[in-house]
Amino acid sequence: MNAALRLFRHDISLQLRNGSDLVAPIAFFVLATLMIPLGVGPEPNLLTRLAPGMIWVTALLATLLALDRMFLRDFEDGTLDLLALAPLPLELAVIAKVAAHWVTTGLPVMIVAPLLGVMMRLDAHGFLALEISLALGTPALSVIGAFGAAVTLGARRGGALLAVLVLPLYIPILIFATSAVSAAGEGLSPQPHLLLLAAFFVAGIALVPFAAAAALRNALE
Amino acid sequence: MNAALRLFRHDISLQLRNGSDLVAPIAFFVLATLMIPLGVGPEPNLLTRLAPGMIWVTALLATLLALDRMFLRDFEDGTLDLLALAPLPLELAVIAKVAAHWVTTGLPVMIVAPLLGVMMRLDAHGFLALEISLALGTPALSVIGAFGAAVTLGARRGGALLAVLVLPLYIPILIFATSAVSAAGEGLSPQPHLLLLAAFFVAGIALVPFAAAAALRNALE
Amino acid sequence: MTSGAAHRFAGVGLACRRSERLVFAGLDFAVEAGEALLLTGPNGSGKSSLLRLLAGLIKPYMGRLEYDGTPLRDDPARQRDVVVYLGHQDAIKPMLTVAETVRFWAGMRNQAERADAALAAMDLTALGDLAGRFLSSGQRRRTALARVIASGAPIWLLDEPTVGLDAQSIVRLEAVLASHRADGGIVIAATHAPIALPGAATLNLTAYDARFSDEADAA
Amino acid sequence: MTSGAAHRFAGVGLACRRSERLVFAGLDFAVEAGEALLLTGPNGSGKSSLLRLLAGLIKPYMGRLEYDGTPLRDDPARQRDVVVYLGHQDAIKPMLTVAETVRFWAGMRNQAERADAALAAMDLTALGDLAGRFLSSGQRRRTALARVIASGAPIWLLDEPTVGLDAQSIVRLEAVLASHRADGGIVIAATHAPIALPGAATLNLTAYDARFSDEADAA
Amino acid sequence: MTTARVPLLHRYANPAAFGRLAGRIMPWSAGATVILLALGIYFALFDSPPDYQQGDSVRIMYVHVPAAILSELVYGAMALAAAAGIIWKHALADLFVKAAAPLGAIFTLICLVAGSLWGKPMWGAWWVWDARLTSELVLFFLYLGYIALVDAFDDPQRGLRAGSILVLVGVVDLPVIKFSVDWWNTLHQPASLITLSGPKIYASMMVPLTLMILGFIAFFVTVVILRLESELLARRIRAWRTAAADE
Ligand code: HEM
Ligand SMILES: Nc1ncnc2c1ncn2[C@@H]1O[C@H](COP(=O)(O)OP(=O)(O)OP(=O)(O)O)[C@@H](O)[C@H]1O
Ligand SMILES: Nc1ncnc2c1ncn2[C@@H]1O[C@H](COP(=O)(O)OP(=O)(O)OP(=O)(O)O)[C@@H](O)[C@H]1O
Ligand SMILES: [Mg+2]
Ligand SMILES: [Mg+2]
Repeated sequence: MNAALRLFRHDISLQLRNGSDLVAPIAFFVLATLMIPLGVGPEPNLLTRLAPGMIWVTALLATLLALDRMFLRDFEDGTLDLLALAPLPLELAVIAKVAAHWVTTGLPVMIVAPLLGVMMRLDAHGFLALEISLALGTPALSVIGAFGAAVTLGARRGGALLAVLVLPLYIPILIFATSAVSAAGEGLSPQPHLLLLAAFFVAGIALVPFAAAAALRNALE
Repeated sequence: MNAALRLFRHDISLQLRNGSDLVAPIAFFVLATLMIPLGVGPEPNLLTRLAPGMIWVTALLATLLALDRMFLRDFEDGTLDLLALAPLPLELAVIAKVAAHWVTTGLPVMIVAPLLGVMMRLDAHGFLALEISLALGTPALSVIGAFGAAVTLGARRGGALLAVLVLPLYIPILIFATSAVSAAGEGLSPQPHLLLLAAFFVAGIALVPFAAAAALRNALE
Repeated sequence: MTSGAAHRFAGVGLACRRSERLVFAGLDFAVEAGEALLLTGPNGSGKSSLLRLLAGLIKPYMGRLEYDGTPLRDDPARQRDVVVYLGHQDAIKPMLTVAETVRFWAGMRNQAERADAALAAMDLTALGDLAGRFLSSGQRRRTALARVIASGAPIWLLDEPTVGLDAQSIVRLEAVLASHRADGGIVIAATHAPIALPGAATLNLTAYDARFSDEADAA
Repeated sequence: MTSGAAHRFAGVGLACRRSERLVFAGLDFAVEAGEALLLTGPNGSGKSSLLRLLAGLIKPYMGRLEYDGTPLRDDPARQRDVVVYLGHQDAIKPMLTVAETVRFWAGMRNQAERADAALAAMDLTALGDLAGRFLSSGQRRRTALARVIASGAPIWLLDEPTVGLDAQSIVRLEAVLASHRADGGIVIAATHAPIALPGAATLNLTAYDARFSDEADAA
Repeated sequence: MTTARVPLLHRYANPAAFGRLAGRIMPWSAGATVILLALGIYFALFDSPPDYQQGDSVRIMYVHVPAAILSELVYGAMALAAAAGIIWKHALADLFVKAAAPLGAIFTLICLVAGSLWGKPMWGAWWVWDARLTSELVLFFLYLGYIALVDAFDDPQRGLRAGSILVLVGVVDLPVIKFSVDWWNTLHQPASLITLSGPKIYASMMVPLTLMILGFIAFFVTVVILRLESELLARRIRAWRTAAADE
């Protein structure tokens, strides 16, 4: 456990040597979301309808952007060998890495999401649902993505696998999350969607690390 | 020149072989576009209005995905040293890599775009403009992205930082392209916008490779 | 677990497969506390493969590993505790300093306090604050060796430890290996370059060269 | 350009800066066709830095490089043509086979026809279809060396060429270097391991150690 | 073993000379800043007419416009310096770019904030996706991008060079800002100050505006000199540290 915490801190410090390193991820979400009004025009009520989906798409993009770095660099420079041989179980190592990945992608999204919401004229009732859905959804994205990243390491046709295994898992998350936010926006209860999301979250955190660790061991053979 | 072609073929075959770089952008592009009807509902005329902008925004975000891989791997395994020392000018090498990147991101986007256009109820007059704008715009995205990838080599937070540097430079492309498509959709002539886009395209292809090459040399020093 | 005293590390009828290729088969070895084993053989004979197998990165295709007579397959955690591995790659992060790197890996094994001594042993104290990106090849290798020294594990598996080291560093390394063995540690190293491992047994991989035969494949 | 016949490669008052560290200064050297230069010095003394500078990857902080008396700064294309570089890294792509790798780099210099001979020279013909991912460290290094041999460039810059090579391959390499020099080629190599370069001059980097001075900063 | 000593900024502009020059400029620029801004603010607040249609909210202009113009001037200066740094390897030029960037970012931010404060009464919205506003926002992100890029490198040299290249590429945004109002029909005011046909606004507004602009410039000069000097100091300390570490 202790070792897992060390790994977590280590991974974070690799990404954020000093505070200014957080400027980049946060600025990224703002910019990425800025593209939408630029593309479709600034009509408020239109943006309001788009807001949930687009904020979520940006979150997904952010996750994907940092993903392949999660294991690929470690795989190529030999660090993964050492992690597999470290006293902590590889499953824990995966969780630590996922946590670090989330802190440097999912968390910044959550922090700026309200701001983006304002820029995108998100309905006032939507904000709470948005934050909850992000809190539940982005970790799920990270952990599922970790599995994808691990699988693509070993397999020669990794890309195809990625599409077949990982994307189908992303779609429901995006759907539940956005419908939760839109529902809240229209004054309906987001709860059912959020519960489904929560289920995904729990299942993901509980099961995926084992699959990911197995994939990593296979890649190291 | 001959050497540049070799490099181009070489890069393409590398990307085709491990797939993942290939699948991710397309998958994201389709996924992101699918999210939109979800958010705004299926109303045809609304979708029609959104179509050009959303297709372009998602295409633009999709190109970000494969960007940082454009030079990073080569940088870390020593290939970039050899490219910098190869008889062909580094600027040409950059162009070759940009071309390879475009073939594996921009081109597929061009191919699926009409499909999405249909799904998004894009106005019939819009398709030609859409394809032309993509044909002119996506290469510009790739070349500017190449610059971003080159200038962030050896920097921390590569992924997000790269996006932050590149997105502002993407904005003009996005604006010209979308206004071209919507103009066509509304029966106006997209020509003026397309001409601006073409100008951007030419300027980009002509000038940016020098900046990118300079950045690469700086990273190798 | 962290004490230097190793007892007996042995392999019985080991065979190793890399993808479709059988690298070696029918390999037996045994190393007692304080002993050293030198792996030799031409390129591609399977030295690195054997070391990865001993480390637990590759599962034996046939045969088994034993530590004090108990098979390690049943107890991978034990294997991770007693074994430390130095591969061809140094696992140096460009943005981490030498000291940070060694401390991190020592910390992962709760041996943080050993880090400084290990740095000194490889003459890295002065370079402690240099970022990995700025290290010369020998400095990188020495950092990786410091990581091994700091691990406190009894069994050291070293894949070409002397690569890139200058003469002085090699002497230092040999001293460290000697003292590790004096403490009852075990050293198993693969190398082409001559390295002083007094009284070390040598295992030439060419003797265990093997191929899949079609029948065996079908059987 | 592709002919093996090099004439005179020299450096005058060279100084090299890596970030804010001055690695060496006031370094002069000259190598004639058929000669060899051996770079020595402890880890971090600047051998790799010098080789990167000679290759043109690092601009000299002071001083200049000359080829046949003409400064190379004015003519980088010339430098790229006459020089081939082997670094610490092998630039092997996991997806590409040995043959594909060597052919590609030879092709980049319009020397595709030399590839097969180069593969043979490093005894890689049998491994030609093996993907980079599957190569042992020595096999990787030999592939990188084959790339150099196939380049047809007159000046070879080799950074620790023998790393990971087995005894037999080292002998092969030495033969290749000898014949390259016999054809009027130039070899400049940095190494800690002994390598037979008959009649090679040695350049010890420790002699050119240098530092940025602080007070001069204010002057 | 003898260790050669080589000056750090050899063949580069020599810092001592810069120090002397800076010493001479400093007092004047500092003084000018105080006086000009004091006068400017006085005129802006008390001795200039409210606009016949905008009322007192027009006074925002005296912050907004100078900030806007400075945001462009500073970037232009940075671009020139970046070019000098890349072509002539002029160390001070690279440092100037780094020293100026945060100031440019601040001016841009002031322009944006003051602008949107002004926009609320004028256009009934804090923000509109108008060409000029967008391009100014892009400028802001270019500044941020430069700052983030430069200190994302462990090797200061490399960071400065990378940053300079970025600044040069970003120059395309300047003409867009300047001429956006002419190219696209925007909500935003067209040029009325700096036009071929000369200024188009009342002298009573012109005076405080000019004072403020000059005041902002003096302020910029002062702070940039300070930042440059501290940069040089930091560099000397680093050099001294590395040297010490190597002994
Ligand atoms: C966030 C919102 C705004 C931004 C980003 C912005 C940006 C700019 C910029 C970049 C300039 C300098 C143009 C040049 O150098 O020629 C400028 C000038 C100016 N702005 Fe704004 N502006 C904003 C809002 C406003 C508003 C609401 C008004 C008043 C209705 C306004 C009035 C002016 C005027 C009068 C000038 C001087 C025009 C000239 O002489 O060129 N701006 N603004
Ligand atoms: N991941 C792999 N998949 C399939 N075959 C592999 C893999 N790695 C290595 N091989 C093959 O296994 C054989 C043994 O490789 P190994 O790295 O163990 O050799 P080695 O003795 O360490 O050689 P060297 O002295 O060059 O390091 C080689 O022929 C190599 O081609
Ligand atoms: N990119 C870099 N930035 C700053 N300093 C560097 C960089 N690369 C190397 N150095 C420093 O320059 C010095 C010389 O490095 P170099 O790699 O040339 O040494 P070397 O002689 O090749 O050592 P080795 O024998 O270990 O390969 C070292 O002290 C190293 O710390
Ligand atoms: Mg090996
Ligand atoms: Mg070296």
